[in-house]
Amino acid sequence: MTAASFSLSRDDRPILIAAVFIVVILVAGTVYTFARFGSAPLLSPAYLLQQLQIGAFLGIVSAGMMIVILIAQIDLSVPWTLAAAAMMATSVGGPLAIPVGLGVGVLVGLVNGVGVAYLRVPSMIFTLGVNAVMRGLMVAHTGGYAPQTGATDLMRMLAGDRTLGIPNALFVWAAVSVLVVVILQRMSLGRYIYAIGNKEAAAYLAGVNTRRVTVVCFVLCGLAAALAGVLLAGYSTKAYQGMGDAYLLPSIAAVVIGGTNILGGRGRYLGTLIGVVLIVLLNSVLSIMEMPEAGRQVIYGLVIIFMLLVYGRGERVTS
Amino acid sequence: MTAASFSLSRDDRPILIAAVFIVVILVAGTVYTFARFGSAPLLSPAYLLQQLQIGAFLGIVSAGMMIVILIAQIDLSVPWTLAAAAMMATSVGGPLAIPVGLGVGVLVGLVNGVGVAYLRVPSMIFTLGVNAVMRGLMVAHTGGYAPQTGATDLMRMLAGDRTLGIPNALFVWAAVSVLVVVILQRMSLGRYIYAIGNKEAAAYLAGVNTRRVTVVCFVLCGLAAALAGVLLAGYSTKAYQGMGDAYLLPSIAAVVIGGTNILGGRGRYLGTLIGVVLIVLLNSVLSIMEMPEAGRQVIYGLVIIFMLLVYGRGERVTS
Amino acid sequence: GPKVVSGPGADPACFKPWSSETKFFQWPKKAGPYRIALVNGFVGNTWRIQMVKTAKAFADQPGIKENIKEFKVVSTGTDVAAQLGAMEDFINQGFDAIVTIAVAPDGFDRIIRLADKNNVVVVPFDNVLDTDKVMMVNEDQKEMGRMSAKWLIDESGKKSGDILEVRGLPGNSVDRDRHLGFREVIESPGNSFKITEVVGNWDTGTSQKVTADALAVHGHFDGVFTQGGSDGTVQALMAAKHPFVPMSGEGENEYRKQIADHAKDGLKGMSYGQSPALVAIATKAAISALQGNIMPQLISIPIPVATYKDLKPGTNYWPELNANFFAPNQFTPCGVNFTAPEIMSQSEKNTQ
Amino acid sequence: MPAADPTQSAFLELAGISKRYAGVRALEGVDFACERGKIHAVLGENGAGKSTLIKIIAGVVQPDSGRMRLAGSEVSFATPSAANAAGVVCIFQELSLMPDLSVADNISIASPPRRFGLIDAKAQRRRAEELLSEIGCEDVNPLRRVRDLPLSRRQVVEIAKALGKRPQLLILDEATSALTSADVEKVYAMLARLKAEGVAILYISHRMHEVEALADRASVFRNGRHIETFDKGRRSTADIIQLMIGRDIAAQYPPKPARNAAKPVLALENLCWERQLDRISLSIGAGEIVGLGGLDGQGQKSLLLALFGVLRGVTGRLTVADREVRPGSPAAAKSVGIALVPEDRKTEGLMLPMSIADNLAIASLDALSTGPFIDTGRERTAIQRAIARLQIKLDAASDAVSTLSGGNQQKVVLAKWLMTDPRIILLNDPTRGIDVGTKQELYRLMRELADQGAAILFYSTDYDELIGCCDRVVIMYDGRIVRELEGDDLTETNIVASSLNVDTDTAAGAAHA
Ligand SMILES: Nc1ncnc2c1ncn2[C@@H]1O[C@H](COP(=O)(O)OP(=O)(O)OP(=O)(O)O)[C@@H](O)[C@H]1O
Ligand SMILES: Nc1ncnc2c1ncn2[C@@H]1O[C@H](COP(=O)(O)OP(=O)(O)OP(=O)(O)O)[C@@H](O)[C@H]1O
Ligand SMILES: [Mg+2]
Ligand SMILES: [Mg+2]
Repeated sequence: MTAASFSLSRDDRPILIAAVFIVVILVAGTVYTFARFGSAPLLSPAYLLQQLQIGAFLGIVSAGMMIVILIAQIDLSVPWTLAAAAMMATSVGGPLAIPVGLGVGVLVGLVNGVGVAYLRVPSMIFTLGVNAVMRGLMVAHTGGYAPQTGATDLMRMLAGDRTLGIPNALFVWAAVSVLVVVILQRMSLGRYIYAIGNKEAAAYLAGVNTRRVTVVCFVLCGLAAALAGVLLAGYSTKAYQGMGDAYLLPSIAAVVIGGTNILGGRGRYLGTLIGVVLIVLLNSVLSIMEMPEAGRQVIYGLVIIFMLLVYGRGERVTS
Repeated sequence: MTAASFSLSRDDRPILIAAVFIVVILVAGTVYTFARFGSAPLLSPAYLLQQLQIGAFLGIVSAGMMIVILIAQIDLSVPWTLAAAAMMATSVGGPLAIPVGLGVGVLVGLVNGVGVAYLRVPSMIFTLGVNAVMRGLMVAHTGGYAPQTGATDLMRMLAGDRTLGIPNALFVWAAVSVLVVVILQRMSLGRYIYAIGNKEAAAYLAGVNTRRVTVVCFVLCGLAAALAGVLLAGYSTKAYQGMGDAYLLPSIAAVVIGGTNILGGRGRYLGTLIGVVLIVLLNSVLSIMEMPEAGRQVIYGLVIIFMLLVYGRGERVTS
Repeated sequence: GPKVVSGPGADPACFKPWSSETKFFQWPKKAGPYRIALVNGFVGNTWRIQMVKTAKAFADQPGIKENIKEFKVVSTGTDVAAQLGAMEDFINQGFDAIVTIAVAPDGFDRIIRLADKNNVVVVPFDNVLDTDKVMMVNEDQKEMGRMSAKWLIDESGKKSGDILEVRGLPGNSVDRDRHLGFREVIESPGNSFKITEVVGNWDTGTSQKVTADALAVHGHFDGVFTQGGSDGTVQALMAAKHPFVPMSGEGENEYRKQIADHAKDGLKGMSYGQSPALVAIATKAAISALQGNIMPQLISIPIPVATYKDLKPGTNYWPELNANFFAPNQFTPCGVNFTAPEIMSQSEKNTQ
Repeated sequence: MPAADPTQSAFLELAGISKRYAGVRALEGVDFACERGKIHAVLGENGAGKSTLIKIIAGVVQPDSGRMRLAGSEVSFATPSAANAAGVVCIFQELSLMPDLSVADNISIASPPRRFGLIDAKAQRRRAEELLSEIGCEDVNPLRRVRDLPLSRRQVVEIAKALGKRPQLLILDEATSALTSADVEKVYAMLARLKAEGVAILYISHRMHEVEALADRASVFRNGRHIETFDKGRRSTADIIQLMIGRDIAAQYPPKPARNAAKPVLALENLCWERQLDRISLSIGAGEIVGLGGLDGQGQKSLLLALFGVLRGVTGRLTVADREVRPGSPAAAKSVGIALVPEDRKTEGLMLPMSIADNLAIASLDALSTGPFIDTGRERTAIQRAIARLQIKLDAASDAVSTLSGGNQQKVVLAKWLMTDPRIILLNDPTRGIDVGTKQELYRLMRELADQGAAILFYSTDYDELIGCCDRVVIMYDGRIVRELEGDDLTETNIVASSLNVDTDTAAGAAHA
């Protein structure tokens, strides 16, 4: 059947655990707010919608990151792809803003993909280098200042406004999610992605154009980061330096917490979705509980390690 | 005969290229200073010794990082291991300062090693989590401002003073280097390290206690980071937050530029040494040339990518 | 939201308008005591930790305490969306004022509109916003650069020579403004200084490294202007056995100790500072606004400066204290005057 | 051969194909042709160039020179998919399945059935079922993950995948090396069908009896050169072996010595592990070679791994030389004198990029070290002795072990363990994919080790080998030992019968059905 569902138990366990953990977070937070303020704001639709809206940016980045992780690569250029897309979109402005922003993502993805697939530089290093280069170019482009022009109305509308009470950003996230699910489960591209992540050489011998698929994956990841950047600029009404920095590690964490194997080849998109929600909620509840920053760091680290411990057991060298 | 020398041409090429590049950097810098100031300070022993002194901290971190990369793992907890060691050393003070600082490194290494080897969490994620936890703990610990944060005299002496005109830090670096070379080339531990990096399953089935070796490698890496932290505190006369942040990526870059395979199993220590010198010189010369930060980022990224391009050619999927 | 009114504002010695063009705001008067929140972003460095402690110490001081019913501190990290979310949360909870260090100079329009709708006073300080719709508190970064340049010129008594400028974090507006102010004066007509510029990232180790580099190449400087990480710059001078020269740098306690120790050897140092105690003024401004006073839209805080001539142990530096402490904490006109022990007795934790 | 008949003319023709790898001549001026409706065996010892030849045909590597014609027109394939498009389908020597994808996904990986442009999962599953039943292996569940299948089933999937591409030219490069004889029969039947449909088939195997049973003609390669092509029945097996390795092989198997009741070196009592090992009791004496037989996946490999300390949660008693032991890791097993030659030498036996010397020494470094330091002098001597003892053919011990041929790689794995002086040697199908010459050397070596007092437990999928080599064979079925065969009872019929866990007469019928 589908690549993702061939072994329910194994791929579903992390998702289930993460889902349970989300409930634990909500319950703990609610118990806390109830004890302290006598109210349960965490369970209100308004709060949850707002969390999801914030989660949309991370969710879109994570969707792209997941695709790259599935082929056993990584894209560390996400922070400045995101920022560059936002900066170029706002500085171009007008109806071309969004296409130009997304174009930046495609371009960076192409460079990454060619570097990794054709020049065979390890992605961890190559994308790190690309990130540094992008950062330099953007600092040069903006002259050290944040670009002076703001987000277009369309960008603001997509990221900040609501339709029927639901944040538009959520619709964008949903569209991206549907696209990713279709790619992974219903298109040969998805099959190739899993195949390459499993065993690149075997996929090559099976007639898969592994290099082209690798490039496509990086382009998709760059595109996702760029889309997140454009939206984030819309949400904040401006682009600014360092706007992508807060998305790299959480996106990797979300993918991994969602049960995708960091070594590629295994993972379901639903898991990534749940991983994103988990991370956003965890952050928010810790902040509501007025957990000191120190404790937050510790808890954040421990949660990730703990989740992986629970998933990781039983994988042996000689499997 | 030794693991490191089984294929001279292949392992030596990156080292040679990096060495040539160092010369290129020095020549370019000298041409620049000569044209601008009419002098060639870059070639003076004083300048070179000073660069090596600064390079010693990065060099020690990289030595540890290399060992972990050789077994196909990574240690992203280096920044806060370094900072924590420095902070604990300075806050304990007295004759116990250095042992306590190094003890922190051993402890973090043990935690990392156990997490990766016994609990089988991917090192990229586990050490990232440990880094977050360490950071939280240190913010909590130093947030109270209680501890004395000044370095002890011994620390200052080791890091800042000179003996016979040669910075003491260089002697420490040299000692670390000799130790690493002996481990990698003359001890069974070194052979096991290369074996695990090449094929963990095969090493395990050959009766190598792969988990213990993995733990030892992480301990060595933690120890190296801690030593660098203690020295850096001595050099700056104090410990401070974020003092380790500038060492993570450059140490990985130095190891990789030195020809060590980021996927493990292959690489010579000499390469790492040269990689460190290259990075330190590149940084210094770009700073001397008053290259704007933007250009520096771009060049830095391009150099790393370029070096890897030159090495990486010819490795095929279906080799 | 606030009405735009004409000045002068309340307590002009403390709440000094940025310039003659600065607008004045007035909010409807609310009865105290107030619920106030501090929404910090990043918390990973000493300055921020000290800032949080200072905020708590201030909220605890007599004269302020009475006006505050609840004082909450939250640090949201470097994600703008998270910071906006936290602020929205406080507005919805019915807080009266929010004091904040913005993660980014933009993106707060929506929150400001929301705050105005609910008559919540939002006071960004330190990293201010690119907008004039909100009351803000800051020190004049350009002025710090100008002061530093004047100091170097006056102390060296020369109109030419070699100057080392150690810059801060690239791309940051504080770094940019200090740099521009410095260049404005040092390169003004009549001067012919040769300036070498290196990037120290506001970090002790980096400043030390790049200064050492510059010294190795250029040999000698007649004056040094350094941003954060000043003690590293001095370290490098001492390590290179460079004679002490006039110097201007940040407000780190360690740097002030160095000046005090080596002033007699020629370290004619000046120490200016972006004080973590800005938070106290911002809080005070919020209270004042809630009380219905007329307030300047952009408040300029006098820059706390100490030089080798007026350093006094226990007053503007603390020899026995932590090297990472930021010494300048006095704004006498505002009645804000912290001693180190007061600040350090607080925890940096988010409040309960 | 009447070359004029158009239906009989060559389908694939190679002329003057040469390929060099850094100093090695893999193929040298090879002329080769094969026809539709024929099974054409390609024979040669390890490293003769067989795989290189078929990789060239399949578009995986490009020849340095030479031309290739397919169905009369000149072709050259840049990638495996280009070859597939032209009807050239290859089952490679190294399995090319994705372990985490399902059987159905794997079978349709290159071009899954689609509806509205999207993959049709139902159709894909049906397709997998059809293809599997074409080979007669309906027992493989198309939704199972390949990772969970035993090697023999994976080869079945690999074959189904190739079939699914509807080949004009089907190449099997040692594609049956792990199949059990029951499956082999099914594959024969399928190949016969394809042949009847006019498909050209190239068949590479080191199992001479398979070649005899299947091939219509055969080509022998040696040292990258095409030596001779001949039709079925024109050459005896001995002739063929002579052509392949350039010398005669007198007797395939060394003589078995008379058995005397030796004291058991290894004894197991009621060994259990999860659901795969069920109360195994067995003892092996010094100097004894005990075969482990049965269908693939009946717990034989688990048994070897359990003895070697790899598996967690093994219960029961294990004694080595009268001392009870409980190895918890290969390191612990090694320390009581147990050695294991694992199933897959490329991933479990060797660190391929490391030198031959490093691979040889890795298991005995403790013994070759003084304190933590390696005694390089002693190490060198030990390595040279091991190389000499097993007659490993190499240029220099410092070459990467990946440069050796399969057989020599296998010898390295064995030599590595012999350097530790083991009392008990566990062998997991050690002759898979190894040419007859090398096989014979291994058999001789096993006997020699036994004569020197080692106890050997030898798992093999090749019945011939079990019969020829072993003093005793125990047959496993569903995690249990169901039968022990010895002396005159050690016959193919008995092995097959016990493997299927039926009595002898029924099996005799089944085997010839
Ligand atoms: N990728 C390669 N790099 C270098 N040399 C190679 C490579 N592949 C094959 N060779 C060389 O080509 C020769 C022929 O190899 P080939 O794989 O064709 O042998 P084979 O007949 O298939 O052997 P086996 O029976 O072991 O499968 C080998 O001896 C080897 O030296
Ligand atoms: N990367 C390589 N470098 C050099 N020689 C190689 C390389 N890869 C394969 N070979 C050569 O190819 C030959 C056979 O390769 P192949 O991988 O087909 O053998 P194998 O699978 O180990 O052999 P067997 O038939 O015994 O299974 C070997 O002789 C080996 O020397
Ligand atoms: Mg072959
Ligand atoms: Mg072979």
